[in-house]
Amino acid sequence: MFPATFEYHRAHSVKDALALLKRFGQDAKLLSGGHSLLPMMKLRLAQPAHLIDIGAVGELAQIAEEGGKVVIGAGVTHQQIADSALVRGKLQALAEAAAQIGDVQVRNRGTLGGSLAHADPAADYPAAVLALEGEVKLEGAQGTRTVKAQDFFVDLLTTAMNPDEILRQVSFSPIAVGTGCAYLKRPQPASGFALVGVAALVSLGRDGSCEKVRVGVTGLGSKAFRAAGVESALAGKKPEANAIAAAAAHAADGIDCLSDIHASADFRAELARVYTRRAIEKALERCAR
Amino acid sequence: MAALPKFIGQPIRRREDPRLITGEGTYVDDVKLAGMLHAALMRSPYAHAKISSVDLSAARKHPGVICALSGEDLAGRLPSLPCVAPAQNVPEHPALARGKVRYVGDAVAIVVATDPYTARDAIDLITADFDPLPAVVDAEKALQPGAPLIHENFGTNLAAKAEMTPPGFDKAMSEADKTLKFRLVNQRLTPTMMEPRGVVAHWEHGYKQLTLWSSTQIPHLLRSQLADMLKLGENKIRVIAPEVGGGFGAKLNVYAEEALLGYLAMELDRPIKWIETRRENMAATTHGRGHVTYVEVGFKNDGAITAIKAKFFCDMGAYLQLLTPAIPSFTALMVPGCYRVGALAFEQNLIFTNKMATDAYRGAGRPEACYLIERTMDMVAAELGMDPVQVRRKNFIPKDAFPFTTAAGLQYDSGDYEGALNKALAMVGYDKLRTEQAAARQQGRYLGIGVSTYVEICGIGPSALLPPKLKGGGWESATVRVEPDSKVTVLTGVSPHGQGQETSFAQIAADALGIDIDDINVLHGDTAIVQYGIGTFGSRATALGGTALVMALGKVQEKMKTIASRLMEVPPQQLIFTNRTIALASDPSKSIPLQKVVEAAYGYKQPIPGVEPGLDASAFFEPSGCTFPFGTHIAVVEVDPQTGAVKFLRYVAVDDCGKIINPLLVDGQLQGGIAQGLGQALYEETVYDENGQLVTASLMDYAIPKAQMVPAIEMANTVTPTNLNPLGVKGVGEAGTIGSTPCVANAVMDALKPFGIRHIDMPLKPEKIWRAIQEAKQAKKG
Amino acid sequence: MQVKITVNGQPREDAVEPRMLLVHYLRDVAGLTGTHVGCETTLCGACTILMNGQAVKSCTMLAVQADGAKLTTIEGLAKNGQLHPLQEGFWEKHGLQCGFCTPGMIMAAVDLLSRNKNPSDEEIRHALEGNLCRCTGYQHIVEAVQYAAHKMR
Amino acid sequence: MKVSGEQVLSGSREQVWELLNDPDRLSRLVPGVQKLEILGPDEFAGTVSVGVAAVKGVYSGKIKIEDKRPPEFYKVLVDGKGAQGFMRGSGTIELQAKGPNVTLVKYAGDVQVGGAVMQVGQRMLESVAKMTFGQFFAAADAELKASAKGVVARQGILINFWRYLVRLVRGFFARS
Repeated sequence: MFPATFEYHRAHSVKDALALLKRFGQDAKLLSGGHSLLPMMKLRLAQPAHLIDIGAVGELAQIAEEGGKVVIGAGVTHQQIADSALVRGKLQALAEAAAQIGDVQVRNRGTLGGSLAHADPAADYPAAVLALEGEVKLEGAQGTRTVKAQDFFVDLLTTAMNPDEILRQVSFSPIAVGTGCAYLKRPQPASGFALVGVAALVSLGRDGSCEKVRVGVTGLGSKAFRAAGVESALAGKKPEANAIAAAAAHAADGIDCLSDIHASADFRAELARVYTRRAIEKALERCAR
Repeated sequence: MAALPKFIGQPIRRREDPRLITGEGTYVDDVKLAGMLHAALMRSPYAHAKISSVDLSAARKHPGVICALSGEDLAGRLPSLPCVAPAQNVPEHPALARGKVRYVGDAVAIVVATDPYTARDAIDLITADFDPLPAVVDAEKALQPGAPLIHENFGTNLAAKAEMTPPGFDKAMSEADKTLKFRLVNQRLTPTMMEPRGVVAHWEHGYKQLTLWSSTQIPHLLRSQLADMLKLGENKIRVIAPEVGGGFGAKLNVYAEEALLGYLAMELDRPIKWIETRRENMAATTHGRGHVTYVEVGFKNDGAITAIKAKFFCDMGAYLQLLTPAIPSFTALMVPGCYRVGALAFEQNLIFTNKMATDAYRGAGRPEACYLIERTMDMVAAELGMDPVQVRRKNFIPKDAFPFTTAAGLQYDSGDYEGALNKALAMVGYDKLRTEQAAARQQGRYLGIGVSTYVEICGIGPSALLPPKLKGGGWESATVRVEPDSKVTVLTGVSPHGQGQETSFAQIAADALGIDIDDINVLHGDTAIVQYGIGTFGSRATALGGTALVMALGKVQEKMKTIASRLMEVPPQQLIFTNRTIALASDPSKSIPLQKVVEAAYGYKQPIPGVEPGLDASAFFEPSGCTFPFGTHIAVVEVDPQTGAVKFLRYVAVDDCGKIINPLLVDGQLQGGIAQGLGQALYEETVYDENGQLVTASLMDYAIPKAQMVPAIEMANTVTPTNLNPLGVKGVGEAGTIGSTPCVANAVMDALKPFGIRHIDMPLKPEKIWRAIQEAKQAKKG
Repeated sequence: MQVKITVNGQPREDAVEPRMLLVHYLRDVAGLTGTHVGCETTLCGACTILMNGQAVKSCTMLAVQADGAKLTTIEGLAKNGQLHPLQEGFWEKHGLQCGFCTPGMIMAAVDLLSRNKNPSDEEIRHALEGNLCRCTGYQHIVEAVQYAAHKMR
Repeated sequence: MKVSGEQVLSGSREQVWELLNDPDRLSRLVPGVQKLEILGPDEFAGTVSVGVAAVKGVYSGKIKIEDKRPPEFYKVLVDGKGAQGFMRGSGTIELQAKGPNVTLVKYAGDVQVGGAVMQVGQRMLESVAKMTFGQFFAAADAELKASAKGVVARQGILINFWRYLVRLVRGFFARS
């Protein structure tokens, strides 16, 4: 309940923050909403020597449409995403994931960038960001680069970010006509984290078959992932119950599933299959042409 | 002035609330004293280990640290923590571990510093070396030969054993047409009151008096035990239970920190505060339940139970806290439930394990019994292909059989079990529901209807039933003081922490004295203000404390009538209290204002010669027996067979707690109790791994129900008064918890009936349900 | 480090250690003990306050993160001696027993009613998922929030 | 906590055995080793920083190797503690030659973890263990390959050793 001591630095711009990161290197952690980092600091599991507070960096806190893309700043809170008409209209699964994170107090403080950079294996966002094929823009001393969602999540609490980089924003192509998406989750009853969370995106072709299928799964393995087996099994098929179920059966293929007192590995895998099916069905319901 | 209403029976909003809804209540952590220091404890990360060394030097050198002590430093200076309940093997229980640690969370060292951050920093500077020993986690395995011993001096992990096989038992069992044997697990639970424990200790050197604020349910009993431990007169310790943020039995105890802070405040001559963190609360505040029971039940083909045999393995944890070994005895006594069970035999093994001690937790032994008998009823029904409701009706103790002595030897005061059942069945529309259930099953939907008809024991007395070492019996106390301005102060020996006696007791006093509820102030929880009392636990406060209040009010009334009769020149027995007056019963217009009587009593106007001045009275109520509230709960659930998830469709509760002082408070107690009970059925379980590591060590992993996990409860009452107290009240604090757990478990099992599933142990987590369904499907195929 | 924080309408300026949690600042520096600490893992909600009008858990913020913010705690909810409708609702409907979770519960409900004037029972239960209560079983809390919602419409 | 797995390394069984018995090289390859002292034959004292991202703890303790059967088997006993908890347990390493320059390493361990890490991090412990093994074997494989080419793989010669490792780890935990 009482964090260890640290030095506190307030950044007023991304440039500021990058300079501080450069100065303190591995000893520093970025603090945005603080809802991933502070809980660990209170338990003294994390004891960074320096905290760089980017909570007041306004340039990170925007949701905008730019060049046909929806661009969400790293500092945008979960609640802002859940409430945003733009996100709800064009990236429904992301809004649904945001709305199911923690509780309203957490959503009011926690940020998209903080959650993604933390890469908790049971976080909600990654599933949606994967299914919606978000692109993560990172800025470092060397300049900026863009990483595709499927390359961003590397392992447990590990992303493709370098220690001297800041997550600036995530951009998405808005879902097209004839496309539906959804995020469904089975929460762990105590923590509210996802035992399993599945985001699905389906586009129906003119012939009524599944033209494009994207499935992101969280909570199952040590990182969120795209369920490629599901995607390829359903792509090109008519969205009939049997085909969906057969495709969803691949949701946990090749995954070394997490196991804890709340759900063993094989139950998690089963939940992933069931929720994948249900998420696809929900996405299909929303495929208005 | 307008006529005053009667208050008893009315849903009066609570008089405690204005301070609590504005943030002005004072909990222990809100107590601030000049020069106050802060304590933190270093706790064992091992379940079982020898302590090789504890090096406090770095902690002591840390700026801001005032003192740091280990168990060895306290040897001979602070005696063992008390267990007042009898057991064959009561271990030494030092406030800080000496020689060995015996559970994860066992306190190893204490640090006192100028602020809590520094105290916490210093904990990280302590170097302790442990030599780990194999841990005993499973109570049944703890009795096997060769199991590691937790207290070597006993040569066994058995704390106590109790057996009872009455003559004629075997005959009763042999008369059964059928028998069933099964094993039930009543899992260990973490009470999880929202306010963790906390203590502030203040030694007033000049007065040689210790004041101790503690988040406790038993200020007086705590004072008595601390006086022993700290070698102070009971008149030199003042224990204050300020606002207490929930207890549920886990604050019915005497904890190491209370003794440690009292001791250190005296040693250091500085006030000290210690506030438990949530992780400490999960690890080092008593747990509840933790029984494994082997049940054998014999029954006739018509469902009549001829005999029940129950063999218990009760997990005590590593030490015996205040009442640890007493809790299972309530289970044994309540096994027959509301049924005419032909004969009952039991064996109880109370067993040490390398875990936190268990002790009272909402229901304290009775939920275990109720779960046992109510699951048994459903097992019998399933075996016979009968409706569970019919099996219950077959065995009920009939309404006209009270007082009734059960197979366990308890005398039940009153009851109408069929009445509550019928009301609940009508509310839920039972027959129609069964039809809907059958239709749903046709569509592959798994609806379950669960019934429990519970009875419990409250207001536990007479005093002979309680252990003498407790230094308090089964009675309760009250003082009524009519102040010179006619305002009334009530001092109660109970120690409410959410139950609302500041309101319900004011209702009782207002009606008795014919005054307004706002003219009454109910005080409690301060041993320097209130006469000795026992406290709030076991659903006893209103049945016992309320009765003591009625008695004290009676004494005050007598005196006031005496004075009034002299002033009015009428016989005292013709007088009544009404509308702030004392009036002639036959003609209330002939009256004297209460204030006139008070003035006379205090002698500042019209003193009455021969009447002792003053206007207060105390009373202690010793009950002649216990009360037995009861009811019927019905849950309707739907199980998702694909994921094992359980969804509530309905929850109906019909409860009978005797007469009701304040229906708002009764509903609140029941709703909260039901939520806790369904928490046990579906979500809660204290998990230690095979090495004795506490896995449910924070609210991240221990799931207490959240708002959306609890259904809206449809409530109703029946009223069957008790004649054991003048109020006719029975008690309601634990009823909801006791009734709801088996009700929900029975509902889930009923939903799973088409799969041929008879029983799954709690908590009924989705995975367990899903797995049972998979196994049942496999078995069918195989 | 120096922080300027407006608490219940009163601007304050205090020197705090960077590691001081906002809840400790409120309780120990500002002396407002109505905001409680019930857990360590951002789950119980007893420490909920409003920051710039939104419910936040003050145990999971550093005081320095609130620099420049406007905070409302339970002590600041009643105006001119007049209870907030939610406070009234909790009182009328017996929405509290031990009272420990109540300040946080009320503050979370303030956030809900600021977003949703006409919540269903289900929406209320969902909105309070970040606030644990062990006493009431939540039913009276739901009724309390409905009482306030009705009164505020 | 039980951990087990197997891993193919690019080296002969003898080379792998040698590597897995070389404290100098191990202290370089095991992630987070800050200090490794030789206390005696097959007995070491060390300080290791274990963790992922911001969650890190420094543990000091002893490592003992037993039941050695070169070049195919040994048992390792670990007993370490730090401010956030302790780790205690044992594991076995088994080597099987799968080709002239291919060795299969089978490992299995049963580790007891206690303290704060256990209390709040239990859901991630197994993954952390797997990751740590993954990182170690990635580094070991790089070392074996490099020594075959006659160069020493050290953190310094890689611009971003971390990212290199990560890529390798991903290879091991490849998800189709």
